[in-house]
Amino acid sequence: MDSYIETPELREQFETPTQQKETSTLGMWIFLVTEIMFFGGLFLAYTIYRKEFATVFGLASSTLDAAIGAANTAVLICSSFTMVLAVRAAQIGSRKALIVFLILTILLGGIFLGVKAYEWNQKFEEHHVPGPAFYLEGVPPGGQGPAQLFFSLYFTMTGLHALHMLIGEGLMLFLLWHAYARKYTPSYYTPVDIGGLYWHFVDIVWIFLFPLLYLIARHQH
Amino acid sequence: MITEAVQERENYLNTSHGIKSWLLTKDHKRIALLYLHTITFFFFLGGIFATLIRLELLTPKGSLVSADTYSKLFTLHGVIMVFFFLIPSIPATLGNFFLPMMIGAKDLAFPRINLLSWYLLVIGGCFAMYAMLAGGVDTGWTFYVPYSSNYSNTYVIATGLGIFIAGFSSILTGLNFIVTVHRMRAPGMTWFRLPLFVWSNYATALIQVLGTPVIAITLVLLICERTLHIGVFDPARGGDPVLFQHLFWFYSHPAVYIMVLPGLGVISELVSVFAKKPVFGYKVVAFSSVAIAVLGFLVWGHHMFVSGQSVYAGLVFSFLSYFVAIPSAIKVFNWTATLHKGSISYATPMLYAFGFIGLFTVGGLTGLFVACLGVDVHVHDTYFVIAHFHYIMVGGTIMAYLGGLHYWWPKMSGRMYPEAWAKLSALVIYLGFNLTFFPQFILGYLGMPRRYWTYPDEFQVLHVMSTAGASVLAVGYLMPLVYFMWSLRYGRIAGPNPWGATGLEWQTPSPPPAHNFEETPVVTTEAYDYAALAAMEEAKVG
Amino acid sequence: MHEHVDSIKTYTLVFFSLLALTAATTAVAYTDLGPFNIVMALFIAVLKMLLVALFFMHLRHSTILTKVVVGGGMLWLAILLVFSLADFVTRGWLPVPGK
Amino acid sequence: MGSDLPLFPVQASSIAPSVDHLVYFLLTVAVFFSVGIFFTIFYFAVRYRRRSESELPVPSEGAMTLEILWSVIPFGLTMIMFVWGASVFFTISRPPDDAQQIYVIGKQWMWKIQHMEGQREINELHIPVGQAVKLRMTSEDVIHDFFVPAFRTKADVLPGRYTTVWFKPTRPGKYHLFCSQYCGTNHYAMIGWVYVMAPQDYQAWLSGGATGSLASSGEKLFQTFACANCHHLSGAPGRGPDLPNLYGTQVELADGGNVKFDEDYIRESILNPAAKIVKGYQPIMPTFQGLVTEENVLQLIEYIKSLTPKEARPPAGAAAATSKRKSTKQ
Repeated sequence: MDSYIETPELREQFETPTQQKETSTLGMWIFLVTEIMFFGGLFLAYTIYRKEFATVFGLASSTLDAAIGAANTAVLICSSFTMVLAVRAAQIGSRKALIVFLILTILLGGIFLGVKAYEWNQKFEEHHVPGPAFYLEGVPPGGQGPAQLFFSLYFTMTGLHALHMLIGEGLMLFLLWHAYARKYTPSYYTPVDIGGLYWHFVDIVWIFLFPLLYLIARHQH
Repeated sequence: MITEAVQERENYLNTSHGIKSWLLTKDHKRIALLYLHTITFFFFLGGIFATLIRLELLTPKGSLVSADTYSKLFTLHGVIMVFFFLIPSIPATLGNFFLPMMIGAKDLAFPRINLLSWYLLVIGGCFAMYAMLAGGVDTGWTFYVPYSSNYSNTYVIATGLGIFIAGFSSILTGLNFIVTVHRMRAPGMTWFRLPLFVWSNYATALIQVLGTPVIAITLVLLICERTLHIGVFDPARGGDPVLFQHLFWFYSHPAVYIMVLPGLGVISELVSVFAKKPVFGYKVVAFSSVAIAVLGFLVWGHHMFVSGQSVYAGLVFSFLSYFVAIPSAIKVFNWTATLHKGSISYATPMLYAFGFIGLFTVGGLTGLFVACLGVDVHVHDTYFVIAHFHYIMVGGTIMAYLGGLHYWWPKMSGRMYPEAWAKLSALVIYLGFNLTFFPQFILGYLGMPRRYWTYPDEFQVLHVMSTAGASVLAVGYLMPLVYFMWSLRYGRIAGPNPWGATGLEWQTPSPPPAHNFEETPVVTTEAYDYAALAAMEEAKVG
Repeated sequence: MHEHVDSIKTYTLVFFSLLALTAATTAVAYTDLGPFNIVMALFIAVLKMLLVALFFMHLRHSTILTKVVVGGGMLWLAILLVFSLADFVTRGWLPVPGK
Repeated sequence: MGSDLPLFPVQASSIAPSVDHLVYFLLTVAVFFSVGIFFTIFYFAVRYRRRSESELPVPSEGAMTLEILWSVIPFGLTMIMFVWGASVFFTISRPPDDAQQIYVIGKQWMWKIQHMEGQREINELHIPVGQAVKLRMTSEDVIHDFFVPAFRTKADVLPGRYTTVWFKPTRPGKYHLFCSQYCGTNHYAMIGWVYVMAPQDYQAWLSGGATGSLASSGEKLFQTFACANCHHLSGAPGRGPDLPNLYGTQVELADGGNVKFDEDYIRESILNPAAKIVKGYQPIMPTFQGLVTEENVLQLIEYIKSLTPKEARPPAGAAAATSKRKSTKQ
């Protein structure tokens, strides 16, 4: 037990802080792999139906607002940027910068979710939500079925992404609270680090969703 | 006197008391026991369903329960046994208890997540139980669309949610194991000194982490389809029901290896200890576990040879399925070779190991039939398939689980089980199992389809044999329940190493102290080095 | 602890590259490249993913084990997609419905 | 009880013996290995039983040659199984050219069978011995599976798609027909009989009770739905493609691709017309989903097929070759 370094953050199953940090980071990366597979099921469904109903998917995709989509992508990239700066602030022990960047990240995430909510609301008003009332202008009557498939995938994919964003916002608030309570030091900021990993991963999912959902056939319609 | 001495020494069981000390414990050993209680409950629950199914099938015309009830019985039997017993069975109990000890760690890497996984299993189980009590679910454990999405009027959503939540339990256990094996090994515990049980649990964990998320998203889609009618699998809107089967089997085929791989690890331990020899071809056996885990992901389409999947995809999946046969065969050959010139004890765990090898061999060899395209077209969805996977899951996994439970019982409880009763029950289980399931191979080849409430008269003799076997099997399974409980109070005190085994878990008192080891062990020998163990014992005596 | 601290300059550079690539992917989508529209869209998305993963998620300073974990995840995603598509793409090769 | 104890199903189709031969081979391998392993374990367990607690066996060195040997030999055997199984599978999957077509519709919980000549049956299928038969099957609701153990073949019956199963009965008799994909509460009741009849009996059976062939019913529907308003059958240009002489050909699509004008494509075009638009036409056709039953679709398909004389249809194999190479002609 002599080698046991007593620091408040070291949990009893670990021998050293380095071991603890590496373990937590590895755990987070493995968790992200499970997230890849989770979204993977949706990407598979998307690939198969897009291949099968290429024309209708193109038409349906072009009814989304590409400008809003691109702008929202930029918002999310900004939030990733502030997140990485927050991690950096934690690394060098600047509590004030950490708090500022976490707040910025939360705000940017909020903007993204707000825009998403606005888009969803628009879809409801335009009857682009799969169901008996569904009708997509510009798609021939016989193509309404596959057009619904597109919007089913759109809502499921963006919905699950938004859910991950919400969880991310919760994580950020938690980090903010702990940062405010001076829990993080340059020798212990693992939660900020792995929170950042999660946030960036959610960003990456959107990086794929944006072209796959918004930009299928812009050159044609 | 001795009893008091054992009870006085501090161990993980008496270090703290009260229900709270159990429900909030972060000790992997206590969590393992929580799991043990939970899955024992689910095992007997699933067993009751199985008994009712077999009783119903005693006569060709349904007479015991209605057709509707029968459909719910086999669905719940499958759901409970697969998701709430077999998948957590060995990893969450024996793995949870012994994996950290075997690598010389104080605990798993994430003890709180470990506790969380138990709660998730219980919550998932509650959803499944709610579905059961509210009216049941009748889709079959496979939940094929569009029946499950648009036609069934039963509690599909509650059951789906239950499995979804239990899935997270499985993912988190797997994640915990992987990280633990990578980061928490004791000094000197190199990869090739790991006991084979650790290797097989590591391979299992890989599958849990990579496969389970896909069943999660599949169930999300199914639930969305039922509640919001999104139509992803709805043919009327261009959706493809076969896509559901791809997603389902991408997880559910590897899930078979989640169930059986830990069992293969247990058998490697048992064969070595009770032959007092290192496992023949240690590295080959270790790698074969990982090979099974990886190859297991490339073969799911062999569940879909007649589903409307393209014949060319069928070709690829059949071809790759045969690759899984090789690492499985290697294991059986290596265990057999381990026995050669060994010092073979007939203790109960070894009887289970013998039983396992025999039944797993039959299960594996009949797997060649169902992997064979031309034959599978005929036997697909018949009792042949039922018999085949029960040989793997019951004859394999449950045999290994019981063998492992007997083997490690002295370590977990500090006391021995009654040997004579245990031998008797092992024999009863073995005979009962074969009588139950062997006739089903013949039934299946004759053409008896799965999930039939009634059947043509000519199949009755075989069904009666199967039901008779099931009653023997039920008695066999009840016996350990009784004598294990009995042994907790009246069993002989075990001592730290009753079997003369080499693993680190045997070098600490039984039951182990809260932090497993008095001091972090340093490993200097290979796994299964019985000579070194003998030398060490001698040194202690001298 | 020997943590590698990247400079703000590096992060800023990556940030602006990501914004530029977002603009690029949008612009390219409006140009008719035939079958290469999807190729370009995915290529740019992968590029952006690599930037985020390597720099923002510090993958380039990570252990080999972490890289193997990430690679394994991508490989398994590929297995899911490729083997499922093996069915959907080859349907109809044999001129018998349902085979 | 009145039941005996059968151990092996009857062989009643041309495929059955080849499946059974394959099974004999697999059984031989399985018995050889399981008996071998049982015996070896039993022998070792007795021969090397523990005689004293203190004995310490010498660890055996791993033997790589042995490992390789017992990997390679089983692998070789499994490859024989794979190749043999695959060849049987292709025979099961590919109906011969002279196979007579019959339509099957599965629904909860019955089999509806329609012969080309117009006969309809429920839960019964009458076929002549010695004549290859291919079933074109679809489902009105959930997934079913058409399984005749005596013929050693089965195939899932899916909603929204056609699947095929074929067999050539070799023995007159009455055989079980099972649904072998779980389809709901009365799944067990979705059973019936296949009657394999001598040719003259079959002819006698055919001559009774038909209400007009499938194609003629389809023609009536074609008129009812006024399909000819757009699909002129005269060769004059219309808003929809001219249907005569199209069946079995490759059709060029508006989005640049190709599709074979077959039963599946006709079906899709009736129910989901915008999915694949023929080049040169607008996607203006409304969907007939909900207006036509699965039977109606079959009748329409048979009518549209009848517009292309048998001689004018490209042979199945040739069409496959072109479809694989995408568009070499046209």
